Amino acid sequence: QELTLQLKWVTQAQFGGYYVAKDKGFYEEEGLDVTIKAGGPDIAPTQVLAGGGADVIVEWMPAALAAREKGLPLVNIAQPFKSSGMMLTCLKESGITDPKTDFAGKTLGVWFAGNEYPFLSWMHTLGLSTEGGTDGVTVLKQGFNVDPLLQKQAACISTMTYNEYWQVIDAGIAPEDLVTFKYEDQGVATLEDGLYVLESTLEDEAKVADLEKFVRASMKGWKYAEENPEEAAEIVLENDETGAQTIEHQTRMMTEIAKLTAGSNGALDEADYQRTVDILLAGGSDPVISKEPEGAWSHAITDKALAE
Amino acid sequence: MRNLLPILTVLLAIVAIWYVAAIGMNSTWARDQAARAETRLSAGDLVIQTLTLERPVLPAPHQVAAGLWEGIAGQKITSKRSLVWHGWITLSATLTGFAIGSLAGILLAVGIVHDRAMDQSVMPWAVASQTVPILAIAPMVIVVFASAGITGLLPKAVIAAWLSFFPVLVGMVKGLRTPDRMQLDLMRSWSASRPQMFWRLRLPSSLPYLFASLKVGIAAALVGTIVGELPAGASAGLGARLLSGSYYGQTVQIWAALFAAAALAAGLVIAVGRIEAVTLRRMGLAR
Amino acid sequence: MIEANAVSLTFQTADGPVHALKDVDLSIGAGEFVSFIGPSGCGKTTFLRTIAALESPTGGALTVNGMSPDEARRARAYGYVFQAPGLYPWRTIAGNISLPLEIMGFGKADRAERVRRVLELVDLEGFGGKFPWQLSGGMQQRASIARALAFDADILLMDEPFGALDEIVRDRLNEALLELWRKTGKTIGFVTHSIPEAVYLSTRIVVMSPRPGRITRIIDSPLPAERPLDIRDTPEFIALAHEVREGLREGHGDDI
Amino acid sequence: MIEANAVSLTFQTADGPVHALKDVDLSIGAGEFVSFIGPSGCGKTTFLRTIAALESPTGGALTVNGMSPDEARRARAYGYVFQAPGLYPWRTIAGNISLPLEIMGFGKADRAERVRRVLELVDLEGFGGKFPWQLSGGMQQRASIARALAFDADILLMDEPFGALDEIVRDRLNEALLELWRKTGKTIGFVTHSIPEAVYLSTRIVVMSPRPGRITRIIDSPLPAERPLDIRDTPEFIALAHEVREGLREGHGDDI
Amino acid sequence: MTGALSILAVWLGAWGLNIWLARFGTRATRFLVALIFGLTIVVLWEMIVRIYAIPPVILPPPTQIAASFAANTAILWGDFVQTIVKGALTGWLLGGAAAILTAIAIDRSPFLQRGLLPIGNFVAALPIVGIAPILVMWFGFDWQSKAAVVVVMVFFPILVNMVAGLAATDRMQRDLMATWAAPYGQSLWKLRLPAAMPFLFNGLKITTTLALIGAIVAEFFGSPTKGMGFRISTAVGRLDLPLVWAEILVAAIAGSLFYGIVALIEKKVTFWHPSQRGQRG
Ligand SMILES: Nc1ncnc2c1ncn2[C@@H]1O[C@H](COP(=O)(O)OP(=O)(O)OP(=O)(O)O)[C@@H](O)[C@H]1O
Ligand SMILES: Nc1ncnc2c1ncn2[C@@H]1O[C@H](COP(=O)(O)OP(=O)(O)OP(=O)(O)O)[C@@H](O)[C@H]1O
Ligand SMILES: Cc1ncc(C[n+]2csc(CCO)c2C)c(N)n1
Ligand SMILES: [Mg+2]
Ligand SMILES: [Mg+2]
Repeated sequence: QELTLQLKWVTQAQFGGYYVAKDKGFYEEEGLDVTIKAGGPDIAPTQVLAGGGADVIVEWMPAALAAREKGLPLVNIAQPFKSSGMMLTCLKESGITDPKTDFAGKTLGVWFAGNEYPFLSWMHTLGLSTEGGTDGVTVLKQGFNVDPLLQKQAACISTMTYNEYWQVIDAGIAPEDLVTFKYEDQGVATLEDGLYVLESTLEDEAKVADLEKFVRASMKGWKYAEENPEEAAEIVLENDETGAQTIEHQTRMMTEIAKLTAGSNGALDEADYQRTVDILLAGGSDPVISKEPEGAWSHAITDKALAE
Repeated sequence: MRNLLPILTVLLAIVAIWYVAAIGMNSTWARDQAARAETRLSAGDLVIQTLTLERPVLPAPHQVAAGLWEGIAGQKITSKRSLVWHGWITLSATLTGFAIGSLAGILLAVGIVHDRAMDQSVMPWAVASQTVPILAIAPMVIVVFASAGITGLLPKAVIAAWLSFFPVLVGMVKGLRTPDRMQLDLMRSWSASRPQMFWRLRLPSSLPYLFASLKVGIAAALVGTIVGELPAGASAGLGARLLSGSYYGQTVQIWAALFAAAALAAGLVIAVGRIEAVTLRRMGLAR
Repeated sequence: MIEANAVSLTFQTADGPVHALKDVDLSIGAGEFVSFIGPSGCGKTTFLRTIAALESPTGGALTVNGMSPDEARRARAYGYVFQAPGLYPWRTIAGNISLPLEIMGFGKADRAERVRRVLELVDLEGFGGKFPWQLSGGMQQRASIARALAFDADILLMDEPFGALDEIVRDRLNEALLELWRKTGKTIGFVTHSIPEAVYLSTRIVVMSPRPGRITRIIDSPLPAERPLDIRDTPEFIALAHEVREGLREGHGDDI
Repeated sequence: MIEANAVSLTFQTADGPVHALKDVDLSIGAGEFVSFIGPSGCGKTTFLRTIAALESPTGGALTVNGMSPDEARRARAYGYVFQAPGLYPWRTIAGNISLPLEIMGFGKADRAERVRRVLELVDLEGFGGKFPWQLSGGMQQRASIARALAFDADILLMDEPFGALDEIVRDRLNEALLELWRKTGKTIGFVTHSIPEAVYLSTRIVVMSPRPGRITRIIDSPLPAERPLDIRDTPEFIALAHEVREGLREGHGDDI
Repeated sequence: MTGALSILAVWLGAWGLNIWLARFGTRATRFLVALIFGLTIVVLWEMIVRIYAIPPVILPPPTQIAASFAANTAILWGDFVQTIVKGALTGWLLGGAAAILTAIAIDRSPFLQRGLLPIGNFVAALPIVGIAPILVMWFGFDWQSKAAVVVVMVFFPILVNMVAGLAATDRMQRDLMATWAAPYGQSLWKLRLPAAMPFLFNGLKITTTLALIGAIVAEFFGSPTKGMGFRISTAVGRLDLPLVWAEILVAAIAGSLFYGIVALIEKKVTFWHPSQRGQRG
């Protein structure tokens, strides 16, 4: 059976579980032929899914719920990532110590293309406008790298615990010179890297059966990756076509990722879901979603996949 | 040959300016690092540091040269770290796109010079078509193709084709219209048919124009391919190389990919030039 | 046989109508050599083009060999020679000459034979393999005449064929053309700006005048068919040239 | 006064050296009208350009008004008229004529006055405000002559100025030029391809021949200064033309 | 089936109408023919999207795009100012001015020309988009970096054209200047510059689209929260495809206008050039 998975970003240890499952033959054991499509900076997985270019996508829940409200009926079928890896990383010299008081008037780097929702929700809870000015923050569409921080074009930039943060460190800035604010710690963490399909897919029994096998094999891959970060990193490296990744960086990323996947067996935790929804709904005048979504997740797949 | 000395002089000047700029642009970073480490830098140390940074704002020429050498000769050409391999991926998409684009341009041009309705309808919109920021919607093009199950080379090639068809169209229309009234009248006085006029007069007279625009078109196709490779960050090709270099802050890698792309562009233009020279000489058009 | 009855041609231009030809009556018999002379813009070219069916008259009647000009064109009755040689630079001289033959569907062997023959006729043996730009202007012009001769049209129309050449070369080509005309007996319509050229070549000289383009004088030449170049220093010749100049001057307004 | 002693000029080209001029001896007195005639490539243009310091001779000595040609150029001793009018299309006729005056630093009022005067001289009053492309070829050529006259250089060099015009227009301009020369007493060097034109205009005719470019004959004209157009039908004129033609033919090889 | 037939019918009908109209060849019918062609494409687009139920996240129908355009004029205007006025236009003007001055500066030195022009041609053929990330790193996020990208993109094409233009005077025109013993400044100002104008405008016209492309693509590598490139990528992320297409429409209109205005100025400045005179008559 053929199945296509669209990733959210370029080939890296963030998606280690899937690459391990493919490389170790876990998918094959289930009788699946899985194609993994790498993503990229301006590729919206939701659009790929809607267009029929993939059967399953890896997406962050805010983007998925926003798309759902736009009329694209996405359903979360599994949630391998338990916690969020998002944070804002600031230069100590910018003088920021407390988000509640110090962000005003500062320039912050943010990822867009569907990744801006958690940030916007956070700023809303802080009561900060994102339109600039002295009592708001100036937002930069952050490009592909951490240069804005290094060039001091922004006081803080978005980073992931497992990736960009380490690039800042690698660039020669000592951890002591940095201040970080994890979304988890700020109480604005939203679910990342879940598996989503279209509602219609779940009505097709054959597809559902395939998805069960897929989720089962993927989780096996994730757990294997958690335990063998070095091997997983090597597998990722082999699958990277650009040849730009380094084993050190990927191994470290795998180790960090393992911390985020640790608490999940693959099934979506309803409480996490509700927390994400609440944060997103709290958006005030321009909320990410305007009403409580319905049917945005299903345990149908994980219940069967993780049964034994 | 007599251009060699001036070119070398200018190149030398550029390299010199480049070194000075590299020192200037990288010095802030070097000083900051020193300040963080609470050391002071002597002028000599500063120069050495600025020219050997891991992540320079502007890499020094020798760093780029080393990066290029490493990418070209330091790897097996089948390696994913080899610029030759990435260059090949880009080249194949460029050539495919160029073939599609120039064919489309030529066919449209033929239609336009032979059919008035087509001339009046298509030409104004052909100009407008080039103002569509295809480069900004390249990601969507990739996605739309993916939704039709087409991935890999073709979507990039389509973007390349979009950019290269226009110069070819314009050049070819101009070329097919170069025969002057006298030449057309001669044909008419022999009661030549339309196809005869096309094959024996319009087509041969258009060739010099065609080649001139093919040179522009192939450079445009390369730009299109590279841009098509940017959003699909994980795929291969020089554009992906540029992007991943940017993503990981590896300026040397960006510059190496850029120079590889430049060399590719020059190579392609020169190749078209060679074909032009041979063809025109065969036809007796080159003197 | 060309028969023009009150032929008129008006171009509709952005600045209003231009009367390029008005009520032109002329009949040219088979084997005649008729020159057209007149100031710029008097319609010489237009008249030649009308005969060759490259323009259609807007009034009057025109027949060529008893047919309409367009039928005559399709029957390949004309060879047309322009002021510039107009050879295709991507074809050799032989290739250029054989081009109309290819278009008209002559067989390969026949083509080669004809090319050989007309090259000889214009004194260009051995140059068939050269490209046009390897030849001097005079040689190019001869090649272009050869091309018009190759398919043996009855009528040869020449629009200032020697206008761009220098006097000496022109003298030689005039001699050669006269010789050719005598040998082949073709009907020739010839446009020129040069009085001596018109007088030297023609059996009849048509003087035209502009705005609107019309014929002001038709002068029959009493000169013998055999004309050495020196004939131009004879009193008959000078008298004839004088008459043509008179004709020109009377048709010419005061504007230059 | 132009004095050429064994002037030679060799161009170094990709195909080897071209001897455009070889041992040219000539002396032109003030107020003379000298025509240069000869087949294409014989060095007429090159000689005129050498006088005007647009080329430097590779051998021999050349003086103009006792100076080197380059000094004479900087002293603005020449007006130069080319075969094509060479008017700047982005300037009106008046603007074109006043261009050399601006460059030479004439005052504004003086410029306007001179422009008016030369426009009248060449019969173009009222056309000062037009752009060159709005005028006929003959008018353009007259404007270009006016431009060369405007700054009153002693020497007027003209390189086939009427080559592109039709015969009637040419006749008129020839008359006008002769008139102008008599009125102003300038020294004129004039290149032409036309034998009658050379004979009609000149006090002296220099016949040249190519490969290498040299003077083969210098013919003094016995014609009076006052020359109606009809003079061309007189026996003296015809004899002179004949002599020029002879001169041309003897210098001309057998190639066309 | 009927869908396909109706699409075909609309197309054939419009084409037939155009063939008939094209025969008149007047100004009005020319315009009409182009208009009908454009309208037909729009109508066919709408029909295809509706008949084949193409998901709007892949290709929205023109009606939705128009609605989005009307609803978002404020955003579109802001993006237009940011990207096109501040980024593209500034960069184009700066790059053009620099190129013209450089061309004049090297005009007197054949040595420099011979050295610089091959390199210029080489750089002009370079995929300049590749330097966008670098320039964004150097010049920051706002429009300045976009303008810088545009400067680099337009510089060489204009330079190459301008140098060719300065050399475009024919020998006779230069010789005339020499016979009048004109100093360099005069022959530059009164002969070479006017004669170079058609070439210069050729370069300026080519680079109008380049300027737009450069400004938009540079936003891809970082921008403030406005601008056309920014909006397009964010709106794709939000699956707001009608807005994406509205931005594309703005870009196309702006590009055509930009080109049109330059062409108009060209017509005014080079009124004397045969190509312009032909269009007048
Ligand atoms: N296609 C055309 N459209 C409009 N007017 C034309 C066209 N062809 C010629 N004319 C005009 O018709 C008139 C006669 O032109 P024609 O070319 O026949 O003159 P001509 O005697 O050959 O002149 P020349 O000696 O300059 O070749 C001129 O006024 C010319 O401008
Ligand atoms: N700049 C140059 N470089 C090389 N050869 C030249 C140059 N200018 C002229 N010649 C050659 O010098 C010779 C004389 O040329 P010139 O132009 O003086 O002849 P001309 O008598 O004016 O001919 P025409 O009647 O065709 O104008 C020719 O063989 C020509 O090819
Ligand atoms: C331009 C751009 N930058 C960042 C992201 C966001 N993103 C998605 S997955 C992931 C993890 C990276 O290690 C990140 C940062 C994006 N979509 N586009
Ligand atoms: Mg004519
Ligand atoms: Mg000459």
